[in-house]
Amino acid sequence: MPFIPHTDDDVKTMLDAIGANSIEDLFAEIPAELRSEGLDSIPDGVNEMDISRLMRERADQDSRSLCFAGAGAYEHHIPAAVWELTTRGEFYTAYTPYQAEASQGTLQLLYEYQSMMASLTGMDVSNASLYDGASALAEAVLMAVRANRKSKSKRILTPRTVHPDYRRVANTIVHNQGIVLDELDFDRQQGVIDPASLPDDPGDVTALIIPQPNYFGALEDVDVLTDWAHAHGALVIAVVNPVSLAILTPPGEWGDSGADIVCGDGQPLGAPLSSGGPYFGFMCCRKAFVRQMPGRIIGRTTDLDGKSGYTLTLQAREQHIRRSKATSNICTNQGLLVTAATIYMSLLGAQGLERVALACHANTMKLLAALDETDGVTKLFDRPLFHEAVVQFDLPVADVMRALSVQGIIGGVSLADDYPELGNSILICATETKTDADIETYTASLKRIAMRLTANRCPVQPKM
Amino acid sequence: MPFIPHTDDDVKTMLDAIGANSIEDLFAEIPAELRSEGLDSIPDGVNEMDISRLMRERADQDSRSLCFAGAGAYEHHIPAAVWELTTRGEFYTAYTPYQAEASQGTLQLLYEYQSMMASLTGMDVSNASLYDGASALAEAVLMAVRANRKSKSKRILTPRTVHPDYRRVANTIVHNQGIVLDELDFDRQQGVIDPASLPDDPGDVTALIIPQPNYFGALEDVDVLTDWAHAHGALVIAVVNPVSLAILTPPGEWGDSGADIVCGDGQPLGAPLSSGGPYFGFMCCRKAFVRQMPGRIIGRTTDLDGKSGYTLTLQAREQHIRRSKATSNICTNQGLLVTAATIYMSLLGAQGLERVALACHANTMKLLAALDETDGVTKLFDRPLFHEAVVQFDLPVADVMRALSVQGIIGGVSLADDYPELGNSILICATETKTDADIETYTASLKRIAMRLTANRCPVQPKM
Amino acid sequence: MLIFEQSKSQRANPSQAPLQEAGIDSIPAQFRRRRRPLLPEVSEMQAVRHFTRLSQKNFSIDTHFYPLGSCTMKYNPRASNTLAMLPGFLQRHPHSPDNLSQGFMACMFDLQEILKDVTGMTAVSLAPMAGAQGEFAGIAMIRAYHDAREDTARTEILAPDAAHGTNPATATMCNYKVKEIPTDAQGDVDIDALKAAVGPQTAGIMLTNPSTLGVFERRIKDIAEIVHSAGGLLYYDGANLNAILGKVKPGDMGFDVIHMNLHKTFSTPHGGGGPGAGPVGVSPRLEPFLPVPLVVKNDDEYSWLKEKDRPQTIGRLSTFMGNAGVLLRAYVYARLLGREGMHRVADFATLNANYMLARLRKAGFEAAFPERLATHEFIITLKRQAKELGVNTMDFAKRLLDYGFHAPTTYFPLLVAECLLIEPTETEAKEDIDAFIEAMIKIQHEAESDPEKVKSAPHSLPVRRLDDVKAAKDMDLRWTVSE
Amino acid sequence: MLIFEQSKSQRANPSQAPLQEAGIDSIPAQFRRRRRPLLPEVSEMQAVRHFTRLSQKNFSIDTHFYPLGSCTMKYNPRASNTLAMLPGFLQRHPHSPDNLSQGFMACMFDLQEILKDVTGMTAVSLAPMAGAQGEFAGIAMIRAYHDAREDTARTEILAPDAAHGTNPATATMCNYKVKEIPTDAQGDVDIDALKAAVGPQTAGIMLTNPSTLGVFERRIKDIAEIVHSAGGLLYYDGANLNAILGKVKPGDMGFDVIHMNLHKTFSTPHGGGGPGAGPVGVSPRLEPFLPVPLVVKNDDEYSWLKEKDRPQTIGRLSTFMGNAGVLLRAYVYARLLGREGMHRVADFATLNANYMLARLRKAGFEAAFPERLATHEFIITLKRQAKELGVNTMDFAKRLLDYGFHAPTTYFPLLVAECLLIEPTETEAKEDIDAFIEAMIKIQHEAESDPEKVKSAPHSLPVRRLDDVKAAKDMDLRWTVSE
Ligand SMILES: Cc1ncc(COP(=O)(O)O)c(C=O)c1O
Ligand SMILES: Cc1ncc(COP(=O)(O)O)c(C=O)c1O
Repeated sequence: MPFIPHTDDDVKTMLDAIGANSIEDLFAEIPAELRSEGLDSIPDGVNEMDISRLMRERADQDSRSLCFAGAGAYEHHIPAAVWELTTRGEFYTAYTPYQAEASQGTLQLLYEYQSMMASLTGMDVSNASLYDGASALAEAVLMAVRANRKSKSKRILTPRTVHPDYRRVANTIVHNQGIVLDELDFDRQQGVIDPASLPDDPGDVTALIIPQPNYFGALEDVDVLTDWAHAHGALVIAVVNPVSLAILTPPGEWGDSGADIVCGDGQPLGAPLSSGGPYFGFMCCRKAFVRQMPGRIIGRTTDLDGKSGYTLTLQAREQHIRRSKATSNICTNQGLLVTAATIYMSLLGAQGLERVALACHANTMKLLAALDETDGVTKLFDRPLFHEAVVQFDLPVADVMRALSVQGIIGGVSLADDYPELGNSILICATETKTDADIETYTASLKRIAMRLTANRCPVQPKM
Repeated sequence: MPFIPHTDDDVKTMLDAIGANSIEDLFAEIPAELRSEGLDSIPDGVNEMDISRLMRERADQDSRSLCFAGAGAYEHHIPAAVWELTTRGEFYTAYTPYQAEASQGTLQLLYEYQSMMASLTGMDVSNASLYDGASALAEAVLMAVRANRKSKSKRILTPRTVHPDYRRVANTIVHNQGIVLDELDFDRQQGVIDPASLPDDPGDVTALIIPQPNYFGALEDVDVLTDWAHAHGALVIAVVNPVSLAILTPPGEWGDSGADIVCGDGQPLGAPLSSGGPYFGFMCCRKAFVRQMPGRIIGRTTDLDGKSGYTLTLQAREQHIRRSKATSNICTNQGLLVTAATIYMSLLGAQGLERVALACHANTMKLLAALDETDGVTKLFDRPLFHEAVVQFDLPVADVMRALSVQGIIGGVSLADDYPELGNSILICATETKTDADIETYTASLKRIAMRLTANRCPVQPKM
Repeated sequence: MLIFEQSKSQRANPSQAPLQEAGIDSIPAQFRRRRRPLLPEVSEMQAVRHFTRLSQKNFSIDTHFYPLGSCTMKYNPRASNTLAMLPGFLQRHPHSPDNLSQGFMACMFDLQEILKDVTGMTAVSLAPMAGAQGEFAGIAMIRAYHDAREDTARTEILAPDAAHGTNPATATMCNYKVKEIPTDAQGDVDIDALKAAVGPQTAGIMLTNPSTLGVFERRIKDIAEIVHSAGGLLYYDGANLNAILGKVKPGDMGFDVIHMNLHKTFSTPHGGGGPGAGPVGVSPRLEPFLPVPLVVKNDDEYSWLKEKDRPQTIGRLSTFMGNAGVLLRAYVYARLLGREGMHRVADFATLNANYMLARLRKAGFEAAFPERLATHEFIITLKRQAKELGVNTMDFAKRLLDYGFHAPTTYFPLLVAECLLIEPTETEAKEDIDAFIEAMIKIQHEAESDPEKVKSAPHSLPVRRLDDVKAAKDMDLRWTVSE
Repeated sequence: MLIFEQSKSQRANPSQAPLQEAGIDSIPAQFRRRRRPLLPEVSEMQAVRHFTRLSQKNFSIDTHFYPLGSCTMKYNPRASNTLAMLPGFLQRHPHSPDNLSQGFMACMFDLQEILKDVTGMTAVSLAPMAGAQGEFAGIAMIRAYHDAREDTARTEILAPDAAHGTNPATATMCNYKVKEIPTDAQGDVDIDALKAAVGPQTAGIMLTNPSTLGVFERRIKDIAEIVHSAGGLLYYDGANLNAILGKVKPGDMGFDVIHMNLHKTFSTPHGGGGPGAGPVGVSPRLEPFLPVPLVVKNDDEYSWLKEKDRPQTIGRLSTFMGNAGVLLRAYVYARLLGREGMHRVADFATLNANYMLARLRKAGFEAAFPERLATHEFIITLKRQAKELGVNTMDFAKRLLDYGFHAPTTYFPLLVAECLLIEPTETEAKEDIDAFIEAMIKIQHEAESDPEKVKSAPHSLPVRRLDDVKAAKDMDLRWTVSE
C-alpha cells in the first residue's frame, strides 16, 4: 500500500494484541450514522510515474517567461546550494523544535537568522518568522497597539504608498479588534508621502506605517516621518525590503531614534517566486518590546555541562502557553523559508547582498530610462528609487499587458485597479537577473505592440 | 575569489610562516622557460547566475522528446527519492572509502548493493562496479582469460547479437593482449544464435559470451548455449539487462551449472539517460573466481569491539597493491550510480522490479503490434523478447528517423550501419514510461511521414 | 560554532554576486546605509559544510520515528517536493497572467475539489497559510456571518478545556471572549456544562474531533444540535483529520466550517516549523465569506475570484494566494493516495495507535482514558512514575531521545497530568513501533533502578539538557560582534 | 542494520511500480525466473530513512576537511550538480539525433576547447570514464602510433617507482612490460638510471608532474629529451594538474599525451568512489588515434565524429560517449572559474600546502623532502614516531578521524616509509588548516603520553578499528537469507 508498510501478518498480530477482530472495529466509537460512504469525486490513486508526468506537463504549460513584475515578489538568482541544503531531510522533515536537544540544527540556524535580520534592520531582536510580509504587517499593527500603552485610539496611519494588498491583509486581520487603518495620501509628483502634508496635530495616533522603498519603488523621507511620529506619541512600523537594506539606511537608524517595529517579506532572500508562496514574514523590534512580539524566538543558553545550546524561549508570549492572552495565534510559521534565507545570506554575505541590491537598482534605472525613451510611455514619478518604478502608457494598460504576455513577457503589474488616478500605469521591476538584452527585448516588443494597437484603434484581441 | 576563502591577511600570514615573499615564489622550482603565458582561449569567469542561464537555455534547446530508443540506454521512471538521497553531500562528495571507519555509510550501502546484484543474477559474488556495460564486458573477457587456466587460445566466441558497441569497446580494450573476439552469426528468422549452428568441435575456446536479452531484444537459448560452452571447456560470460532479471532466469541458473561471469550495464536501475553516462557496469561471478575479479569489493568484518562493520577487501587484486600484476587498472569506478541503483532497488523491491519488467515487456509488445499493423512496417524476428524488437521499413530508415525527430519523436535506433543485411531496420523499445497514447502518437506520425515520403518519392528533406 | 565565527571581513563569494559594476549615485546619501550589516563572510564551501553539519544535529522524519502527538509526523513523499519544485512552478510570478498560469491553476482547482470531498463541505479556500490562520479565517467568517445577519450580540466562542492553544488565541484575535467547556471523565465534552454555557451570546464553538485527548467525541451530533439551536456555528479544527480521513466527514457531523492542516494530513513537510497550509472549507451559509482568492473553472479555463468578485469575503490573508508551493505538494500527495489511499490513512493510523496503546498498557503504563479506543493518537499519563519515582514526563521524553526516538508531545493537553500524547501515524512499521515500546519499557526499568540517569537525560545528543530558565532570563537572542 | 533486515515479504511500494496489469504469457516458461530475487521489501519511508542515516556515517567534503593526497578533494560547487541535472540534459537519450542535441553538444565542444588550452595539447577526447581509462587510452594511442609506423619492437613502458598503481597496471593492459625508474634523494627521477633504461624497446614513459611525491620534477625537459631521442613518447598522468593549472602546460613540458582527472582538478564529485571523467589530450602526432566519439563544430552546428570518420582511432571506450553528466559538471566549474580562476587554483593550492608543511615542520614533523618546496601536496614521514613510540602512520590517520578530519593518504607512495601524503586543496580556509595542524600536534603529544589511545583509534566513529585481515579471510561479501 502506498506509504503504508504493514503486511497482512502485521495487521493480524497487531489486532490480536489489541484484542480486536478487524481494523473496522477500532472505529466502533464513531456513531454509525456519521460514517461516510466514500469519496466519490476523488480520483483513483496514481503512481509516482503518472503524477510526475502530469505535473511536468502542467509546469511546462506555464513555461518560463521574461518577468518584469515585482510588486512584492522578486525574481532573484538563488544559489543552487540554498535549496539543495534546505531540502535535506533533516531540515525539511523536522517539526518545530520543541525538543531542543534533538533540534540543535534548526535552532542554531534560527539563532543565526535572528542575528542576521537584527543586523540587517538595525534593530535589537528578531523573531523566527511569520507567514508573509502582509500578515507580518498585520501582526506589527497588533503589536503596536499592545506596545503603545499611552495610545488609546487604535488608530494606525497607513500611507497609500504601502502595498495595497498588505493594507488589505492587515485590515482583514486587525479590523475585528476595532483597529482603524487611516489612509495617508501621497504626492502625485513624487510618489511618496509629502512630510509637509502631515498634520501638526494629528490627535492620538498609535502608530505610523512607513514603507521603504514604498510600493512604487520610491524612497520615502523616512527620517522626517519617523521623527514626526515619535513627536506625536506614535510608534513607527517600518515595512522594508530586506535586499534593499544592503544599501539603504536600516530602520533602526531612521530619524533620531529609529523605527520601533520592522517587518516585511523575506522572499527576496532565497525564496523562489513560486506563485506567491511560501515566502516568510520577518519582524524585528527594540528589545523593550520583545515580550509583545508574536512568533517563535530562539535564545542561546547552556546545557547541564555548561555548553552552549539553543532553545525556544519567551514562550509565555505564545498561544500554547498563554492561550487567549497570547501575542498572536501563530503556531506553524515559515521555518523552511528562513532556513533558505539564512543560507542565502551566508552565501552572499554583506558584500554580495550589496552587489545584488546595486545591480537591481542599476537595472531598473536602465529599464526605466529605456521605457521612458519609448514613444507612448512616460516615467511617472521624479524620486530616488530602489528597484521598482511606475510608468504610464498612452494605450489601455490591460491591452498592452495582454499583448506582451502572449509574447511571454510579463511587463509589470497594472496599477489600474488600485490607483485609478494614475491612469494607464504599471509598476515595473528589473532585478539583477535581467540583462541589457532582456530590456531590449521588452522595449522592442512594446514598440511593436504599440504600433499595432495604435493602428488598430484598440481595444483589440491580439492573435494567439 | 570564487571558491577560495583566503583574505589578503591570510595570505600574508601564511607566506610569513612559509618564509616566502609571494605566492609566485612557491613556484620557483618550475623552470622558468616552461611557465605558460596564459589561457587565451578560456573565457572570463562568470557567476553562477550567468552560467545557470546559459545551461538552462542549452538544456531547453534539447527539449523533451518522446523516446522509443533503447539499444543500451533505457528510459525508466526513477523515484524522486533516488537522486534526492544520492546527491546528499555525504554520498556525493566522499572519496572512495579508503578510511573504512569514516565511510561506513558508503561501505554498508555497497555491501547491500553486492548482495542485491548477486541475488538478481543468481551468482555468488558481485563487485562494487565498473565503468559501464561495455567496459564491464571487456573486463569480463580479460577475467575469463585469467580464470580459464585450461584454455590457452585467448579465443572468445562473440555472437553478433551482442550489442555492437559492447563488442567494439571490448575489442578496443582486449585486442592489445592478443585476445581474439571471434564472431558468431545469428539466425535471420529468429534474431538469435541458432544452437544447431554451433560446431561440434569448436577447438580451444576460452569463453562464450551470451547476451540475454540480446541486442535485438530477443531471448537466446541460454541453457543450451551454456551447456555447450561448458561441454567444450569454455567459460560462459553472460551479458544481461538487470531489470529483465526480475522476470528472466538468472544467469546463475542457466543450463546445468550456470554462467561463470555475469556483466552488464546498471543504467536501468535508477540512472537517467543523461546522454549515455554516467552509468555503471556490474559484474558478478562464482566465488571460485573472486580473486580474478576486477574492481572494488566490500566485505563485512568486525571492529575491535566485535561490532559488525564494512571495509574494502581482497585489495591484493587491485592496482594500488598489485600494480602491474593487478586484475585491472580500474581505480575510480561509478560509485554514485551504484548508490542510486541500491536506493532504486530498495524502493522497488522484487515485486516492484517485476512489475517494471512486465510493463516494459507488455508495452513493447503493444508497440510492436501497432507498428506491425502499420503499412510499410514489418516486424522482423519471430522470437520471444524482453523489451526491444526490430522492425523494418519500406522506406529509407534515415529519412524516416529524421522526419520523426523533427516532430520530437525518437523512433528507435537505426540498424543500418551495424546490420546492413537487415535493410531499413530499427531497434525499438517501449518501457513502462510509455502509454497507449504515446504509442498512438508514434504510429500516427509514422503514417503521415510514410505518406509524405512515398508521395514525394524520397529521399526528401522534411520541412523544419 | 556559529557561522559568524567563521566569517572574515575580506572573504567574498564572487560567483554568487552579480559581476556587473553598478553605482549608487542616483540614490542620495541621506537614504544610504553607512555601515554594512553583520552578515557572515564565508566561502561557499564553508557555508555548505556549516549547514550540512547543522542539519545532522536534527531529528526528523527522514531519520527518526517522531510520534509527536497532534502533529501527524508521517512520511513526506519526496516526489511531492521534486514536483512542486519543477522550474515551471518555481518561476511563476504571482502576477503571471492567467494565460501563462493554466497548469498551476488546474492543480489548485483540483485540490479545492478534493478537499471539498474529504471534508464534506461545499466550498474551499486555499488561502490560509497554516492551521492557525485557517482558524482565524473560520472564526472571522463566523463573525462576518453573524454581522451580515445583524446578529451582533454574539460575543463568545466556546472551546473545550482540552483545546489547542491556537483556538482561544484565534477567538481573541477575532475579538471574541473564550469560554472553556469542561471535559468529562471519558474525555468527551461535558454536555451539561455545554448546555449551561450556550446562549444568545454564543457565536460558535471550536472543536477538534477526534479531540486532542486522542478520543472520538461521540456526542458530536448532540453538540451540534445544542450549539446550532442557540444560533451558534460549529468550527472544526482539522488538525486531527488524519484519524477520520474517508471515515467521517466533518460536514456530516454538523460543522459549518473547517480548517485542514495540509502539513499534517496531507503530508507536506513541517520544515522545522513551517510552512504549512490551512485551507478552509465551509457549508453553504458561510460560502460568501470565504477568504480570497479562489480558483474557478469555466469551459476548461481557470480564473481567479478576488475581492471584487466576492463582495462579502472576509478578505485577503496573504499578499498573494497563500503557500502555493505547499499546496502543490499536498496535491501530489492526494493524487498518489487517491480514494482508496485516503481510506487507508485512517485505518492504519488508528491501528498503529491502538496497538501501541494496548502494548504499553500491557507493559504497565497507564492510559488517560482506559475505557476508550485510541484514535490516531492516545495519551499515557506518567503521574504514578512522577510521584513514586520522581521521574516525570519530561524525563521520559528526554531519555527517549537517547534511544533514538523523538519524544511524543509532552504536557499537552494540560488537562491530563504528566501526559504523553503519542501519535505514531500510518507510515510507521510495526518493527519501529515495537522498538519504541521496548525503549519505553527500558526507561521504566531505568526509572526504577537508576532514576538519575533518566532525570539527567539526554546523554548522547549534541547537547545535554538545556536550561530554559536561563534562556528566558538572559535573552541572548542574537550574536553580536563583541563576543 | 542492513536494509534486508527491515524487509518483509509482503511489503510493497505500489506508488513506485507501474499500475498496469501486464502478463508474461508471451515469454515461454523456459526463459522465466522461478524464484524472486532477494531484494529488500521496505516502505518508501524505510528506504529514505535507512539511506539518510547511512549517509550520515560518511565523512565527505561537504562535512569534513579531507586532505587526501593525490585525490584533490576540493569543494564541489552545488551549481555544477543542479545544472548538470536539468531535465533537458538528464532526459537526452544517447542516440538522440543531432537536431535534438545541439545544446548538449555545445557544452561538450566548449569543454574540449578549454581542456586543450589548459593542457597545451592540440586535440582532446572526452571519452575516457576515469583517470585509469584515460591512461589506457593514452598508452593504447602510444601503441597505435608505434604500430602505425611499424615500429613494433617497443615492448616497454617506463614509470618512476613512485608512480600511481594505475600506471603500471595500465601498461600491462596494453601488453607492455613495465620498467621502474628509481627516484633520487631529492624526489626527482634518477636521470642516470633513466638514461640506462631507455632504448629501442622503449615505447614511452608515464610521468606525473608534480610527481606523487609532492614535488615538481625539475628536469622534465631533460627527461623528455632522453625519451624522445630514444623514440619513446611521454605520457602525462594528470592527477596532479591542480598544482600547475595555468602555470605550466604539459604540452610545453614535452608531453605527447595527457589524461586529466576532471573529478580532481575540475571538481566533479567523487561520489564515494566515482564516477569520474578522464579526458585525454594529445599532441598532433597522436591525434589520429584519439578515442571516439569527438564533437566538432561546422558553421555553428555540432556533430559527432565516430569510428567511420576516424579510421585510425584506438576505438571506443564506452557504449556511448563516456560520463556525459560528469563532463557537464566540469564544464560548469570551468566556466565559473574562467581564466583568472584557473590561475588561482594552483596559487592557493600551493600556498595551502606550503603553509601546512612549514607549520608541521616547525612543530617537529619530518618532511620527506625537506629541501624541496611543496607543490599542491607534500609528504610527512612518521618513521621516527613509528620506531620510537610504536605509533605508526595508520594510527595517526585513524586518530585524526576522531578529531574530525579525514586522514591524508597513507602509505603511498610506497617509496617513503610511514608516509602521509597531504593535499589541502585551494578551497580550504586557513582556519581549517590551522585546526588540522593543531590536531596533528595533539596526536603527537598523545603518541608520547598515551600511545594506546592513538593505536586503538578511532574512538568516536560509528565503528572502531576494523579487522581487514578477517574481512579478507571470511570473504563475507553479501547478505544471505540464512542470517
Ligand atoms: C489541534 C491543533 N489545532 C491547531 C493547530 C495549529 O495549526 P498550525 O500549527 O498549522 O497553525 C495545531 C498544530 O499543532 C493542532 O495540533
Ligand atoms: C596519480 C594518480 N594517477 C592516476 C589515478 C587514477 O585515476 P582514476 O581513479 O580516476 O582512475 C589517480 C587516482 O587516484 C592518481 O592519484
